[in-house]
Amino acid sequence: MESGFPLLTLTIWLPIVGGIAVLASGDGNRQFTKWMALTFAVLTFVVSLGLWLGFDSSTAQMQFVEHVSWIPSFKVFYHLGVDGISMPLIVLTTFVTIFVVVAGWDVITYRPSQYLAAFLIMEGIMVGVFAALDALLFYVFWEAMLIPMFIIIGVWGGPNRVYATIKFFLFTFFGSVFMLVALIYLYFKAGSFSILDFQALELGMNAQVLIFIAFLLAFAVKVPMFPVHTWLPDAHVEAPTGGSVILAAIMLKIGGYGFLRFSLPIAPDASASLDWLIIAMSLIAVVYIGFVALVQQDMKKLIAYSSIAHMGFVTLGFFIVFSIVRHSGVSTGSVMGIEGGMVQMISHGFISGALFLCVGVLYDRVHSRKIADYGGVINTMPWFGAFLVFFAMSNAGLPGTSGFVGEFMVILAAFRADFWFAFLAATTLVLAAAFTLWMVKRVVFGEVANPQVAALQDLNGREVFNLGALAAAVLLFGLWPAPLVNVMHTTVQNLVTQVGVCKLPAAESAACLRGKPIPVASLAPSADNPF
Amino acid sequence: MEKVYLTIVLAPLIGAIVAGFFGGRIGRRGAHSVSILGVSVSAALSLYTLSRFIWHDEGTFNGTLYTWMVSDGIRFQVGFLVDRLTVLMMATVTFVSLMVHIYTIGYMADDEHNWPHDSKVGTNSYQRFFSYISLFTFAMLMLVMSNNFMQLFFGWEAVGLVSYLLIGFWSVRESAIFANLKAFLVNRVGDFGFILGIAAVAMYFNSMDYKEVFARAPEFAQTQVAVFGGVSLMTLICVLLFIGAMGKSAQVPLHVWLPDSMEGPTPISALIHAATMVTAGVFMVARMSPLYELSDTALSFVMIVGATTALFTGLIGLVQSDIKRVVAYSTLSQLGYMVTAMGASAYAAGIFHLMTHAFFKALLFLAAGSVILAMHHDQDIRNMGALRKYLPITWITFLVGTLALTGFPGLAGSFSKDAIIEAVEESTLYGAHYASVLLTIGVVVTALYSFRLYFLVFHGKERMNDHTRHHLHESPWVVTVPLVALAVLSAVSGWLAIEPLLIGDWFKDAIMVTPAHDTLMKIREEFHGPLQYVIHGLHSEVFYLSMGGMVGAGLIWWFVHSFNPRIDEQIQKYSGPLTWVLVNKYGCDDFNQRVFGGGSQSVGRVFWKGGDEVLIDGAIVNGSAHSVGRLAGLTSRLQTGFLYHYAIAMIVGLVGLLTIFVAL
Amino acid sequence: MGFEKFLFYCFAAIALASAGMVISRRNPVHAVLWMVVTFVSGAALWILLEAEFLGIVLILVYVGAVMVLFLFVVMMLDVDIATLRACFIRYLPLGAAVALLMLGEIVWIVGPANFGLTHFPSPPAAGLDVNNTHDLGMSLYTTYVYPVELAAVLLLVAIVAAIRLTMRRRTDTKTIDPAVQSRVKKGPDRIRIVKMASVGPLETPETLAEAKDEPR
Amino acid sequence: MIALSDYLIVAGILFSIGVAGIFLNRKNVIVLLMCIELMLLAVNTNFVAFSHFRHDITGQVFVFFILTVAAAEAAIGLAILVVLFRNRRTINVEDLDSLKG
Repeated sequence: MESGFPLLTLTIWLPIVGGIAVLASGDGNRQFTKWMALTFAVLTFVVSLGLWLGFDSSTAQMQFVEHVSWIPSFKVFYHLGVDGISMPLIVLTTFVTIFVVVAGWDVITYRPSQYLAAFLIMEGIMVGVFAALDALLFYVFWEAMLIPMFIIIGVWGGPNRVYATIKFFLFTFFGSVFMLVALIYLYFKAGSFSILDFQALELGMNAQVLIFIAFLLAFAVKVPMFPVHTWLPDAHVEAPTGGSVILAAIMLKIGGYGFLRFSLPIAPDASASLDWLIIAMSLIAVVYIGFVALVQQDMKKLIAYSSIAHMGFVTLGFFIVFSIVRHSGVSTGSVMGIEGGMVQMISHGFISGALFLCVGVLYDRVHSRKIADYGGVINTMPWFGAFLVFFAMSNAGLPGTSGFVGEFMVILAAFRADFWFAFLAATTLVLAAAFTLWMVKRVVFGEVANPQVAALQDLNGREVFNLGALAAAVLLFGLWPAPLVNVMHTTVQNLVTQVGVCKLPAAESAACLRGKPIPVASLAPSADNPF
Repeated sequence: MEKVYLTIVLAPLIGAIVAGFFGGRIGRRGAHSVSILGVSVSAALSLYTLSRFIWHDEGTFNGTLYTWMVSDGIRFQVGFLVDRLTVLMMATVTFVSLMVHIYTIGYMADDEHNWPHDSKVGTNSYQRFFSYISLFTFAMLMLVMSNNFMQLFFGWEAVGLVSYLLIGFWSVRESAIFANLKAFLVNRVGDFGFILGIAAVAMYFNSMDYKEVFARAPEFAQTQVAVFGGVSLMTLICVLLFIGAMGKSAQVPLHVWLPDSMEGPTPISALIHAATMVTAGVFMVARMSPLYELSDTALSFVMIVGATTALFTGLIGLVQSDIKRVVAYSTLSQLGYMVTAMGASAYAAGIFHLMTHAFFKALLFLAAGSVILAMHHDQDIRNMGALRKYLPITWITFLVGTLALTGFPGLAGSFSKDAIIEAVEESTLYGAHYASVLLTIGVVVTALYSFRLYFLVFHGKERMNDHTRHHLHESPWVVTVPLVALAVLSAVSGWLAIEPLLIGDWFKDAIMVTPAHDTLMKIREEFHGPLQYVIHGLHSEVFYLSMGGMVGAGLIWWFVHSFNPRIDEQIQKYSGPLTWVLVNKYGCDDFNQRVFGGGSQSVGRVFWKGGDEVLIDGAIVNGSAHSVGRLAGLTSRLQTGFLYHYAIAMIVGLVGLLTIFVAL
Repeated sequence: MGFEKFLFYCFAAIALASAGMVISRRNPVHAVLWMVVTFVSGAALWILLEAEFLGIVLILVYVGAVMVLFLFVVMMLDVDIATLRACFIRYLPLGAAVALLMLGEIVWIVGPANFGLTHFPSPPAAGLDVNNTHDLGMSLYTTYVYPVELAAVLLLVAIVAAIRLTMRRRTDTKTIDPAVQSRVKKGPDRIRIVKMASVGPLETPETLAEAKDEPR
Repeated sequence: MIALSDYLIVAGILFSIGVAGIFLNRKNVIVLLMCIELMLLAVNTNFVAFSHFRHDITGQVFVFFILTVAAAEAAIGLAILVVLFRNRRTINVEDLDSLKG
């Protein structure tokens, strides 16, 4: 679908231009700068809402496509487009950025214009990552994303920020160079950099496995999956509140998005033969990280570890499809797994963002993230306490909040693959509740622990706005996830069909793991669907 | 009727929202008015619905409110199933809730004394409390009225959430916030099984809807699944679902949270931890009867767990000295009875006991609350005694409740409990004999701890200090009216309900019992009216055991205690190891603390320090950085900086190359 | 043995002997002088090879310029010879071993077996009409004109670099800068003659104040 | 007749003497430079010899360039030496290790 109005370009470049404008305005008139940044953030969100409203959820085709030549000699195009997977993530990005801008309002006193500009530029780049349909364009955005984040942590971060930024940078960079190699290989195979061409490409098993591993290295670091996750707690602890929010709410999702856009459709046979690896890593993330989170002393670290555990659900949901087919012979449930992973990503964007904002609220007042420095906060900050308990409950996956939806769907899907997958995944019910609520108990409840807590002021208007809006989103998608799920339904269905098709060349077709193509799962009952 | 059902559910929710968010603005009176109004509407409409079912033979309602989500062909919906089982639960829940709401006005009247003076969360705590209990009513109604597994889980967790909030209501008390965390986590362990059970249902039935699942259940009766070395699908589903029930209904070994939950204010102990929420597990098993009937293994499992709970938690009640904890252990024990009934396929009897228990246990808790109010929040029964003089209404109603609990003939408890014991005797399932013996012993134990409590509190000598004694007075009418209402129901509900529930075909298709499991058959055959049932009960061993326990308790704690106030402690001392075991609750708490609490922390620490910090970060991440650094340090030694070293190196290299060329 | 051969052996022997002296002399000045001898005999050998122009250039440029430069530097720098030669004996075995190994290998390759007269017969002596300088010049300024230009630039750069390296502006010299002189202004830059009281009997503040007030 | 190998062997000996000189006089930069000049002389001799025996003037052209470069090198090397001595008051190579890694 070729759209007349370049909505995606607008969504990408509006915040970047805005960021440059904010940067240019300098720190002379701070009020003006802040309002300008907020205006751009809100405008971008409004523009991205146009994507949601104009989105046709009945087709799996790319929509809002823009296709302009960029580097003709390498057949590189400025090729943008969204489908049901990327569109919600774009809206999430623009939505969360508003709160980041508001959260930094009074707190950032050191060069606020540069701080706000970094986030606005970051927003545009991240939208670009989600919207790019040209692999080189994707790669450029992907790497460009590191720069603002690097600056945000490195300049406005905590005392150990240099170690954290370098670790963050090296980890991510380490992964992405392998992806570049894979992309270049695919370019030579396909003759263009179009991701859609890559997806249609016929590849031998060895090539697929290597490509899969290259992508895995890039995306697993980003997600982050179990053995390569250690950069995240460090980065979160050192990052300023806004940085943590963006990191947890959106940057991690880019890894998950990559799995859906690259690994699964480009190397489906390799994914099928290596899915045990991803499933094992995901389940280890859920259980192992759950225990690790239990003993954290630092609130941000705890939430960071909780993010890793929750992202384990995402990858589990994405890669459960092959296991389901092997186990039950049909693909019923795999759509639910992938959709569950997607819902989990969106929901985790809200919840982890909100939790980091909550920690930020406390940190701004007391300048400590240590759990032991708090206690009985609810006595002085009842509204804050209410919000924190709410978000903690959603983090623990309480039904009625969006945190439940994804977990529920993934557990349901995992059960179809193997009882023990579901068993291990479901341990999060206990573990997530344990580490989150134990933290809540020690921070929020109890008697006022020290004079600093006694002197706390409850939330101000901006903080209430931030947390309230996120709480509303969490509640809305918890009570009625249908709009979210319907948007991605057709795309995910198409994806499942795509990964079900054996892409091996005829000579190797004996190695196709699935002798028979996956029957297309029953399509969404759109006729009797009132929504 | 759909609008009526919707109103029943939404009225408490609206009350909760108004009282919760605008509590500060509308004040105490506004808050309790609006929430009581909400619950009253709900209760009135529930009773109206009940009446429709009784006298107008209202049909089952099964409708969808809205589609939550459609994924992979499975529709997840929010909707109501109102049948004869549901309506009974609705009436019980809303009625008890209404009573508790009214009672709360009196109980929480001076709640500000429970908070530190500068605690902001203490202001408006009264309104907040009303908001929570209304919210609880909403959640519980969602649970019982659900027509699908997902919504059941919604309600299941939502009541857990409110329970969490209410146990930790006095959040400045360390014991309260410990108890609420414990309650939530233990419940989560149950939910862990529950969600797996739901996943199993989703996998094989591809539907969440009760109706579809139940209709297709017989197709899968013989299906085997390759888990745990191969079990029947129905057994797997039922056991997994029952693990959820074990959490919520506090069955061994997941019972540990319920006694601690007494840290919450007494009204919620009555409402949540006695009458309604904890019976959700029982309700769930009854609701799933078409599934449970297909698995004898699961039924046996249910029965054994229930019977174990019934006796062994009752025993702990004997050594407790906190008035609420005694009642709490009694609740555990009675829940065990109900669950055993479920295991024996006597669903009707179990639900019957659930209902009567809701009345008399709520009554006992509320009366205990009245005592606690009078005693200025001193809950130790060793400091009470002879309160009947000061609290006449509380005394009488408490006595009614106690008698109903112990199964005194003619009172509600006797009907339901006798039915359960008889049904279990009839059961032929594995473990039925064990259950039967335990339940029968349990009757004596129930009588013993109930009357121990009763005599220590209301009879004997006055043991409270003078200050308290001078201020002892009967509670206000808002407290006593619910007591009286519940006492009346505790007395008469058995008479009214036994015939339709057990004998008549009240439940119709709401509960399914296969003929082979129909353990209530015998009662049905021998039944000739409630009066005759009572008289028949007078000849049963259950009656003698119960009366024996009562008389024994009276002897020890009324008469002997009057002369020797230390008799309680002496008995406990002489029974040495037994007491020790009971006081330590069979070591369950310590075990959980150490193994699960401490153990998981140690595991976490090992993973964190050992895995993340040492292995991944230390060895791999920073390790590779360090080894590069070390290597660079080593090679940089070659870089001496002396010109002649470089020159010599060049020459040696040259000679080497030359040698290679020559040699080749 | 013809005269030519005699000359060859003669110069070769002198060149090698003096080269040995170059590396074994304690005093660098002597070493430089022995170096001159080596170069001269080397130039003679080249002339024997009918490379007259290069032989002359070697003497003119190397002996006349480079070696003199060496001499200048050696004499200019006040070098403590003793410490510089301290380890001479210690390194002798290693140096000799490497040099001999190398020599052996070189001789093995370039010896008569490979490069003897049978492989490379001695060319007939060039006639008088052959002008080596002319031939070289023709080659240099036709085929190799660009490298020659490059070499010229290289030399220029070397000159500039050497000057830049060794030049220093001394702060203690009293040179005058005419540019500054010509910019001098009348008021502040010129010398002003101030009349002062010759010898005061006692320099009290009062007298100083008087001296200041004194009209000039 | 003088064979090509004779010239080459003389040049080889000259070169080896230069190498030995570098080993023996490792501390004196001036002698080091001179040793390099010796080696260059040896190389140049080879070029000239080959040029003669192969009738190819290119060898002499090359020597010409080598002489140019060697002169430049000597000039700059000595200039550096002077500066070095001026700054450090020594040309002892053992004192010059600021390049040490």
